Formats: sequence, C-alpha cells, structure tokens
Amino acid sequence: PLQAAGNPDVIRLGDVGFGFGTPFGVGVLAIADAKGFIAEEFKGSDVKLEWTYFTGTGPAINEALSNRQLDFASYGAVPNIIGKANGLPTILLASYGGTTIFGAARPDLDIKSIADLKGRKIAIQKATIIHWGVIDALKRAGLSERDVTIVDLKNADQLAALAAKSVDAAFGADFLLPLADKGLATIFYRSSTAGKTGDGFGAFLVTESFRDKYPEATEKVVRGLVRAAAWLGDEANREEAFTIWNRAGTPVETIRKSNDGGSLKDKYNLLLDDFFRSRYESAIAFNKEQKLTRRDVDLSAWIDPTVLDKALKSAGLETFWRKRDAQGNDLP
Amino acid sequence: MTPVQSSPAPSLAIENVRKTFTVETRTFAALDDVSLTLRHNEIVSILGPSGCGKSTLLRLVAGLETPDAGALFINGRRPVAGPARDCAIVFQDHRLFPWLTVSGNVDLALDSCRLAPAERRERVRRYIALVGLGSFASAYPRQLSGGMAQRAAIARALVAEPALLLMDEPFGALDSLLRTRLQGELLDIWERNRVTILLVTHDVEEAIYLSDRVVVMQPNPGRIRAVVDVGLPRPRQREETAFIALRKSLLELLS
Amino acid sequence: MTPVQSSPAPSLAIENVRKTFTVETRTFAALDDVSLTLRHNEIVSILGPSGCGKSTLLRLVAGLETPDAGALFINGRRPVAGPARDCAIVFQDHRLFPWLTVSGNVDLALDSCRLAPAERRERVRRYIALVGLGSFASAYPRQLSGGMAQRAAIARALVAEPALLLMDEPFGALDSLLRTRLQGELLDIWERNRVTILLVTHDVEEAIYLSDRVVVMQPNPGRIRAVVDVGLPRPRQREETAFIALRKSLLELLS
Amino acid sequence: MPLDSKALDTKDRAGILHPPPLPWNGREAERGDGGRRLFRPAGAGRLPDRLLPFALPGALLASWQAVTAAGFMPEQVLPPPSLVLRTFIAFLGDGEIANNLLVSLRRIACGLGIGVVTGFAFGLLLGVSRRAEAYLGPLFRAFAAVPALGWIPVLILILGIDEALKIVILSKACFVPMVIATLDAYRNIPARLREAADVMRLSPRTRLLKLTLPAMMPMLFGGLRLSAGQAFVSLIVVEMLAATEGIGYMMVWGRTLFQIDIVMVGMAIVGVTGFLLDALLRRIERGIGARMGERTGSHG
Amino acid sequence: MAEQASSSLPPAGFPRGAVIPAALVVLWAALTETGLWHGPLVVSPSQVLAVPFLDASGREIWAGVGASLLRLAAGTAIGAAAGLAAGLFVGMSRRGGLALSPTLHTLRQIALFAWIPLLTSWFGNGEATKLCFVAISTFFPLFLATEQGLRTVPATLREVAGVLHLSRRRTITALLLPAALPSIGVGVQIALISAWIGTVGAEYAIGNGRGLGSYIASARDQFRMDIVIVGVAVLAAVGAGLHYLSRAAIARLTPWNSPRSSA
Ligand SMILES: Nc1ncnc2c1ncn2[C@@H]1O[C@H](COP(=O)(O)OP(=O)(O)OP(=O)(O)O)[C@@H](O)[C@H]1O
Ligand SMILES: Nc1ncnc2c1ncn2[C@@H]1O[C@H](COP(=O)(O)OP(=O)(O)OP(=O)(O)O)[C@@H](O)[C@H]1O
Ligand SMILES: [Mg+2]
Ligand SMILES: [Mg+2]
Repeated sequence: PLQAAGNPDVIRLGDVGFGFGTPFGVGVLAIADAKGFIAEEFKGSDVKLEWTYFTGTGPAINEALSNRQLDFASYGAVPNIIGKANGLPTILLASYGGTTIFGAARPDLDIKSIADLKGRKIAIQKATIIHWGVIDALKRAGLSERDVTIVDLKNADQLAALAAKSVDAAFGADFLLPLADKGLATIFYRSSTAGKTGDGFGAFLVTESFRDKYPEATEKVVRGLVRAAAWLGDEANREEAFTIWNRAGTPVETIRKSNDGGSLKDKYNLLLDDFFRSRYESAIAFNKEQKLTRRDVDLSAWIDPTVLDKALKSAGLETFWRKRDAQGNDLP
Repeated sequence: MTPVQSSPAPSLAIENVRKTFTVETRTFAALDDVSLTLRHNEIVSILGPSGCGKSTLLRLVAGLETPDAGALFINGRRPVAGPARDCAIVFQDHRLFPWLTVSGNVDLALDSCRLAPAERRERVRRYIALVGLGSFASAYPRQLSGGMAQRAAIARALVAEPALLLMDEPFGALDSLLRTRLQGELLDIWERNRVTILLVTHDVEEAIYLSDRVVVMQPNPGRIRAVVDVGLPRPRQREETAFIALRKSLLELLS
Repeated sequence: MTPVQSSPAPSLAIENVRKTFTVETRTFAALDDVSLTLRHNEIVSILGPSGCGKSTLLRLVAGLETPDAGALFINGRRPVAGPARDCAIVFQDHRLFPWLTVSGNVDLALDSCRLAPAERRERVRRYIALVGLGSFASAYPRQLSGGMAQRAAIARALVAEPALLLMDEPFGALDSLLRTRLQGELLDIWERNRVTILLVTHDVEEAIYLSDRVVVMQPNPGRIRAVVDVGLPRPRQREETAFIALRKSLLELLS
Repeated sequence: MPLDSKALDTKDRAGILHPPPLPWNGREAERGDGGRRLFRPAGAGRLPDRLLPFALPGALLASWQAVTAAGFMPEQVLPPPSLVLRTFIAFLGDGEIANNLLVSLRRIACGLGIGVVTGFAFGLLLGVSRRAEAYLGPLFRAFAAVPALGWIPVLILILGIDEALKIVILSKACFVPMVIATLDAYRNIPARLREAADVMRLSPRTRLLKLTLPAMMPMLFGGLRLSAGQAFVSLIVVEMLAATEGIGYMMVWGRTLFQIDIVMVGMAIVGVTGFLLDALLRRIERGIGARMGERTGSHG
Repeated sequence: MAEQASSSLPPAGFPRGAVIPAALVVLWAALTETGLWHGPLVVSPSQVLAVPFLDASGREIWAGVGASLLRLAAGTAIGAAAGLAAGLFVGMSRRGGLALSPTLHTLRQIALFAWIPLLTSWFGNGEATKLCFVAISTFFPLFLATEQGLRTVPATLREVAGVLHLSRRRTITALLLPAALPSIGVGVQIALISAWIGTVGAEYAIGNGRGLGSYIASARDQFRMDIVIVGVAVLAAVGAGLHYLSRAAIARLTPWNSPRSSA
C-alpha cells in the first residue's frame, strides 16, 4: 500500500544493558544511540526513537518482542534462536559483532586453563551465549560437559558464589574482571585469545511486520547502525567509545582491559558472511543438543542480507569490512 | 382484648412443636409437643425451671431454630425461612455489638423501618431515655454495667415498635425499683402500640403483674405443665389478696 | 462468728476507695470514698441500683482494677499486683471458656491447687452435681441454657473452696426453686469451709436470707448509703415477721 | 456489589448469614448443616451448588481453548491447553516433575518447621512481654520488611549457594507471618476470658493450654497457612535466583527457553501442591480442634 | 500480668526499639573501622553512610525509592480494593463463595513470584507487569483475611442481625466489617509487607526501569556491597514504616478493641 513506504511514528530499539537508574548498552547499538547515528538518518522527519536497555537480558527481550513492544533488538544468539524457534517473527539484519568471554577461578585453587576444570564446579548463566562458549571451550580442551558440574547462576550470584567459595570457577562477560582486581578471583580464560571462534556472538534483528511495513525505515536504521560500527572501527575513537560504554556502570579501566589487544573493527564486524552463518549454525546445533529448543530453525530463511547490503552501499562502506570464511579467516 | 373478628388469625400459634438436641451422643427433647396460641395484644409469660426449654421456644418463634416436628405460625403465616418481620427479641444475654455505642446499637433496629432521619434520631433518643441510659448514649458496651447493657438491649427491641415482642428474662439483672419502673413502661407501650408479648421470666410476681396468661413449663422433656389465666383487672396491685393467692398457687405449680 | 484473736486482720478491708471512669470526655466516679470491712467467715451482700458500682467494687477486690484512691487489703496484705490467692469470683456474665466442656471449665479452677488426679476428678464431679449439671458435664457452653451456664460458673468458683468468695448476681438467671436450693448449698459450704463471702444481688430476700450484713449502695457517685446488720438466727425463715420487717425497711432504703 | 440494595430478601440474607465453621462458635454451627438448612433458598432452576465451584474454572478453560484455537494469541504468549497438558505428561513421564517437586518439598518442610516453631515462640514472647516488644518489636519489623530477595546477596556470601541458603531463607519467610499472627492472636484473646483466667490464677502451663492456645487457634492457623504460602513464595524466589533444581528453577528455565507451557506446568504444580498443603493444614486444624474437645470432654 | 511489668521499663519517651539496632551498628563500626573484620566485601558504616549522598551511582537511590513508592501505592490500591471486594463477596454470598472461593484459593496457592514468568511473557517488562504483580501480591492476603474474618463473626451477633432484619448494607457496615476488622487488619499488615516485597521483587526480577529493586540488582551486578547495604536498609526502613502506619490506622479504626479505659 501507499503508506507502507512512509515512516512509523516511533521506532523502538532494544539491547542488553547494565547500570543504575537508566541502564545503558555496551555494544554497537549503544554507540549508535549515544552518537545519534540512527537519529541522523531520520533527521527532518518526526519519527521518534525509543531505546530500551534490558537488564533482564535474553528472555526479557524475547518477551518484549512477543508483546510487540520492540521493533529492533540486538542480543545474543542463543536466546534469539530460542525466540525464533518458539515462533517469534524476527528477521536477522546484521551481526552485532563479538563478545569476549572470561573465565574466573578462585585464587586459592590451581586453575590455569580450561583443562584444569576437570571435576570442578563452575557457574555460568545457562541458555546464554556464554553457555555456548563454555561448552565449546570445554570441547576444544578435550573435556565434556560431564567432566564438570555446571551451576546455573546469574551474574551477581556468580560473583557471590565465587566469593563464598560455593563454586570453583565462573564464566561470563567483563563483569568478572573487577573480581580479579579485588583479589577474589584469577582470570584464567579469555575467549579472544582462543581464536576467533571462541568469542560470543549475536545479531541485530527486526520484526517481520516492521520490515514489511516500513522497508525504508528499516534500511535507515541499519544504515545508522553500520555507520556506528564504522565509527567504532576507527581506532581514533577507541577511548571515546569506552567512555560511552562506561555509562552502563562498568569502569573504563575494565572496558579497556577487556578489549586489550583486539581491534574493535574486527570485533564489531557486522557482516552476515560465512563466518556469521557458521557461528549461528553452531549455536542452533548447540540449542538442540542442550534441548533448549524443540523446533528447527531455518537459518537461510531467517537471515535477510539485502537490507545490510543496501545500507552498506548507500553509506559507502561496502569495503569497510572483509568477508570471512566459516573459520573466521578473512577472505581475499 | 382485641375483638376476634378484626384479625381472625392469632398473633402467634405454636402447634405440637418438638425440638431435640444432641450433647455428645445423648439426644434429648428440649421441647416436646408444645402448643400455645397468643391472641393479638396479649401478654403471655413463661415460667419454668432452668433448662426446661424457655429460650429454645423463643428462638423457635423468632425463626432462629427450626422445629423437629410441629409448626409455628405468626399472623397465620408460617415463617418460611429465617426471622419473621415485625417481631423483636430481647436475648437472655445482651448481644450488643461491641463496636457500636448504645445509640448505635439501638439505631440498628430501625434499619428496616423507613423513618426520616430526624424522627429516627428522636426515637432512638426517646427509647434510650426510657430505659434510663440517657447519659450513656455514646458509651460502648464494654463501658456499661451488666444491668445497663441489658437495658440497652431492651431499648433495641422496643425502638422498632414491633407487633410481636419476645423477651427472654429482660429484667433479670435489674434492681427491684428499676424493674418495677420498666414493667410499668412495658405495659404503657403495650397499651399504646397493641403489641403481643411473649415473655420468659423467673419472677412469679412479674409474670402475674404483667401477663394475661402464665405458662408453666416443666423439664425433661420440656413441656407445658399448665396455662394459668390471670384475669385480674389492670392496674394490678401486688398486695391484693387475689394477686398473692395466684402467686402462691403458681409457686406450688412450679415445685 | 470467728473469734477475733485467732486472725487479727479482717478477711477483707476496703478503705476510702475511689474509682473513676471516662466515657467519651465525661469523667465520673463509679465509686467514691467506699469503705467496708469483712470479718473472717462473714457473708456481706451488696444491694443497689443498676450502675451504682457494685461490679466495679468486686472487680477491685478481685484485683482486676486498681483504685484511683484508697486501698484494699485481703487478710491484711495489700494485693500487690493482680488477683489475690485463695479468692474466687463469679462474674455477672458467665465467662466460660467456649472451647472447654463444663467439667473442663470447672477443672480449670483447680489448676492452682495441688490435688491428686483422682481427688481432683471427684471434686469437679461433686461440684457439677451440686449445681445440678451432672448430666451436662461434657456439654460445651453453647449447649447450655442461660441458667445452666451461670450454674457452671458458680461451680467453677466454688470448686477451689476459696477463703474469699466474690459473687456478682450469681443466682440472677435461676428460677426461684433452684435459687433457694443453691442458697442453701452456699450456706452449707460457708459453714463447712469457713469462707468469707461478698455477694452482689438484686434480690432483697436473698440478701437477708444469706448475709450477716447488707450494704446498700447509691449511684452518682457510687457510695455506701447504709450498712444494715441482719442479726437473725440461722436457719432463717422468710415468713418470720422480723424477716419481713427487715425486707420492708431495706426496700425503703433502696428507693 | 450492590452494597446499597434496600432491604434483604431471605435469599440474600441466607448468603450473608451462612454459619461460621468454628466448632464452639454458636448455636447453628452445632447442628452441622442445620443453620444452612434454615436459611437455604429454594434455588430451583439454578446451577446446583455442587457444580458451582467448577463453573468458573470451566469457563476459563473453555475461553482459553477458544482463544488459542481461533489463533488470537501467538503460541509463545498463550499456548493451547493441549500443549500444556502434553508438556505436563511428558515431564511426568521422565521424572522431571517428581524430582523437582521432591527437592522443593524437602526445602519447604525444613523451612516451615524451623520458621513456624521459632516464629510462634518469638511472637508469644513479644505478646507476653511488653519489654520484649519494646526492644525487639521494631527490629523484627525491619527484619520482616526485608524480603528473601534482600537477604540473598548477604546470605549467599556467608552460606554459599547450597541447601543451607535455601533453608535459612525459607525459615525466615515462615517466621515473619507466624510472628505477626501469633502476636495478633495473642492480643485478640477476649479480655473477659483473660480476666477469668487471672482470678483463677492459672499456672502458666494451664493458661497456655486452656486459654491462650485455644483462643489463638483460628488466627494461629491462619498464620500457619500464611507461613506455608510464604514458604512457597520464597522457595520460588530462591529457586529462581540461585538453584539448579526445584520447581522454581523449572519455571525460570521455562521462561528462559521462552516456553510458556513449561511455566504454566510449573504454576499448576505450585498451585496444586500449595492447595494440598493448605488442605492438609486445614485438616490438622480441624483435627486439633476436635481432639481438644475430646480430651477435655473425657476429663473429670 | 504483662501490664504490670510495663512500670519497670525505661521511661516512655526513650525509643527502646532503637537500642538493639544501635548496638549492632556500633559493633559493626568497631569491627570494620579497626580492621578486625575485613575483606573485599566488607564495608564500614561510614562508607555506607556516604553512599546516598556522595556516590554518583549511590544517589540514584532517591529516584529509585520514589519510583518504588509510587508503584507500591498504585498497585496496592488496585490489589487491596479487589481483594477486599472479593473477600466480602465470598464471605457474604454463599453461592458466590461456592463459585469463586475454590478457584481463588487454588490461584492463591501459586507462589507470588511464580507469576513473574507468566506476567512478563504476557505484558512484557514494563510498568504493566510490575503493577499487576504488586496488585496480585496484595490481593491474596487481603482476600484471605477478609474471608477469614467474615467466617469468624460470632453466631450470636449474626442472629441479632437476622432478627433485626438489617439491610444488606447495614449488615455489612454494622456487623460484618467491624467483626472482621481485626482479621482484615492483620490482612492489611501482611498485604502491605507483601506488596512492598512484591514491588521491590518485581523491580529486582524484571530489572527494567527505576526502582529500589533495580537499584539493588544493579549494585549487585557491579559488586558494590556498600550500595547493596544501603538499598537493603532502605528496603527495611520503608517496610517497617508501612507496618507502623497500618498498625496505627487499624488501632484508630477499632476503638472498641482498646483496653478497658480507666481514668
Ligand atoms: N444448641 C444447643 N445444643 C445442645 N443443647 C441445647 C442447645 N440449646 C439448648 N440446649 C439444651 O436445651 C435445653 C433447654 O435450653 P433452654 O436454653 O431453652 O433453657 P431455658 O429454659 O431457657 O433455661 P434457663 O432458664 O436456664 O435460661 C437445655 O437442656 C440446654 O442444654
Ligand atoms: N470500663 C469502663 N469504662 C467506663 N465506664 C465503666 C467501665 N466499667 C464500668 N463503668 C461504669 O461504672 C459504673 C458502675 O458500673 P458497675 O458495673 O460497677 O455497675 P453495677 O453496680 O454492677 O450495675 P449492674 O447492677 O447494672 O451490674 C457504670 O456507670 C458503668 O457505666
Ligand atoms: Mg434461657
Ligand atoms: Mg454489675
């Protein structure tokens, strides 16, 4: 219809967040929000952007999508596959980049690597991309799930459980780093050092109905996101990005440490390339293996690369990122 | 007395009523084959030893119990379910609502009457004064003496000016002076409002002084032993020989 | 009477007692400057209009209220806090525990006595029979008639065989026959157990029949109007001329 | 509700005055159904009373089925009853429910036992002693106001994430309503009867057994049932936050997996278990009431 | 008797309730400030005191508590009104009771927090879910207390209402409500605490938006024990305040329940 090409009144975007009062995100979307990249795309129109950062993580975003409270969302692969498998009408528009997964162990134990976890009790938050990352890491270290006891704990409880010596190790995002500073844990694992395939991953997605109704707006949003990622990829902006992410409450020092030695451009590669697909296939397989989903998810029907392609083209960034193969190696 | 043709049905008819209770496993008849008819505007007293079923009879009339056999008719109509209209009862214990003041408790009884607020207030005030509680109208039940609570309960029963008045030892806790005064007031009301009264008492003199007929009951099972016509002209004198003779014969009947 | 030298302190001494209450904002004296002394093994009755402070006086003696002025002494000792030992009270309302049977209620009063279980059972049985409730020993209070509940309360007060017995209209809800019988029983117990009795009643005859002295009270504020010595030899005859004359003069005092 | 409807017809009054359940509470209760019979309306042509309790759940179930069958609601928001039932049967089959329930029940039993006993004792202390109430009352109320959630961060550091944490939190949850109920029950003992006990100078033991406890019984059991309810609430909280098994965990897991049917199965289990627990407590309440009567009845 | 004991207590003006908490705080301060008790998670009272005023993140508490209280008020108003109405209905209409009571009693057994997954999936993570949750948390205690209170109205007084032919309204206002009031009072106290727990719990579990619950949750995520303690202390203080308020209100509503007044 005619108005299909028009703009919606509001566009609602959701992301994972942390912090006091008004939580804030720690990924590309937060940069797009803070630097106004998406708002710029809609300059001149009276479209309003609504940003929600969910501290309840994956399930909360699935619920919000299901209640039609969100149009766009950016979150980890495992919960977003769960959502899709349960019938959420979403479309993957772009990768959101990677997340570094950390492993922290009680300092009084001799845990130096994944292999030392044999027979140990470890805390993770299940059904998250961390969960995937840990099982993957165990496999790579030649261990199986049965070699360890896994306890399902949320972030804060992991900290407490480590401190109370209820668990031997915990895996999570950079929230574990301050623990090491306080001398409560030693960081013995960091996914960025384990090769490209160790990092967590997720996607930026849109609801089917929004994309069908407002294809232009969808493209503008993605263009804004792409420009945000490109800005982030510029090493000159590194420190500014850290200060933006600091709004979520994580000390700049921690953020800096967590991104040590890695290029943000590589980390926040938004392309829906073979690497992205292989990651997602692996997560889909993981979900089935862990009985997290009851139904199959058809990845190729779920991904819509056309919007991202158009956005890259119109932003003049077609060559900014290199496509990768399934193992994450840059393609020529 | 009321001329019979003006209202053919008696005010109250109790026919072959039986009521049994069970305590532990023992079942006994609190009332057995009790029959009694009250004409309109008649005053009937019930005398009888403790536990002979007087209160039970009143509760049956008030519709608070159902008989195991027999039937009760108020104005010729069987009380179908629950308490009958236009019938008030003074319980043996006062049963004032502890959260309401004296006037609140009395006012309650006017709930089913349609009265203008001013008239209603006036009525409540009048009946509270009648029982001598004028200065305690705003006291709560726990602030009353035993006799005062009983008087408040009497005011509550009288205030709606019912056609049938059931009273279970209403003056039991009162001193003789007050008792005499309230007996007089009751007779005044009876004359004015043409009310039928069924009254339980332990005081033989009170029974003779007030009533047209005296019912003497006996226990185990509760039955009517005798119904005695008083037949003395009103106002009655307690010192009269006829009065004293009646008193004597009733006392004999009771023992 | 008890020879004075054997126990020099009176059984009960009430000295210039005053007790005020506040209803809403109005403060009044329920008792004002009341003094009374009971010798050992004496029976004293209190007569007076409703609301003159009789129950309040008994509650003061029982230690359930504290006087605003004056003092009370039981056996020469001031009751320091709360109810005194060896003193029982029959309340104006029966106050049976609804969840206990008649015998359970009566048994309760023996709690502070050290009795062998068999003797204790026997005592409970005896006093329940005394008030004529033998066949209702296992009934719950709600299964009793008004008079029966009052009798159960009397049994509860008597069973511990206290040295000082306070009774607030104990026979009020009883028929005259039963009343006379229980008055006799009370006198028997009094003779046997050398108990001191302070009794509130509305029945002038009862007061004369039972007591050594009769206290007549008046209301507003509650005061003692007169203390009358009965001085008739026991057993007393209600038809005696001295009895009737005393009755008449007491009735006059009351009005 | 038409609170202001003028006069009552007998039928309405029948409802208002239906008899109370306490064994000693009044004459009609005595005859069992007598009071009801007395005030029972004719009621011809209406739904039989026996079926009334099933009317509402039946209607709810029917509309649930209708809504899902018509596809008004996406399945991830409101799964059809049949799916919930299938999930239930599947979980029943693989022992998922039995295992989780057993774990949860054990926690409840411990927590309830500890919490109720200490709560009753403490409540009685506050009731009996004004001094205790003055010194400990405010502290208790502050303590009561911190929900299980608030304790978890502190307790988890001391007790870790094992059973001890759950038991302590559950005990605290039972403790609080029990204290409040005990205190209020104590305060509501009729002054008339307290005075009667005073003048009889009952020994503390007799007073407790013959006056205090029986008079407090209804409210006490109210408190006990509330405690059981609170135990369940906290169980869910603690299982949601720091557990790897139990019904609460199962439900959070259902939420994480975005499978509302699992959540609903969990709710149903929690509901039914709670209902049975409550029914059990009611039965005990009646039993104690009856025994109290019997014992004193045969006495003397 | 207990009443007598009160004369030997410290003077009435002295806030005796503060004695033990104050002693505990002093002990805590002594242990932490002297360093006898230390560790990465141990904070001292002075640190905690500074949080709501000096710490940027800590100052969020004012907005958080405000939001929570608003939420509490709104949710309680809805839930309490509904609970009271349902309790009255079930307690007064026999058939209504038969129809509604078993269902409500079954639903009542669903532990409060078990509603969260269902509510979030139905209403999302916004205000609607939280309000609904707070309302549920007040509804059931009040419903239960009201029903219970009505069931224990003395039969003797019910009979009086019957023979006086009280209207439905009068029966409710003059008999049932006052008689049930002590029980409803207990219900209100429990409902308020439950509502407060529900409010903070909903914020804590759902996370989004401002509120004391999200405040504590965030502090925990960031390992700030000092902020957690401030949050929990405020949680307790508000709860105690609510309790006092409800008690005072109930005492005022039931003057006939006060001890025998002697001048
Ligand atoms: N609800 C009840 N359950 C069992 N027995 C009862 C019940 N109500 C009354 N009774 C018994 O019925 C008999 C008659 O009781 P009722 O109250 O009518 O006596 P009464 O004549 O009024 O005696 P009183 O003069 O002592 O008041 C008594 O034996 C009493 O125990
Ligand atoms: N708790 C109280 N609060 C206020 N006033 C009270 C209280 N108790 C008694 N009174 C008042 O004290 C006065 C005396 O009461 P008391 O019960 O002693 O009278 P009584 O002589 O026993 O009367 P009755 O013969 O009617 O039982 C009454 O006016 C009563 O209203
Ligand atoms: Mg009677
Ligand atoms: Mg008196």
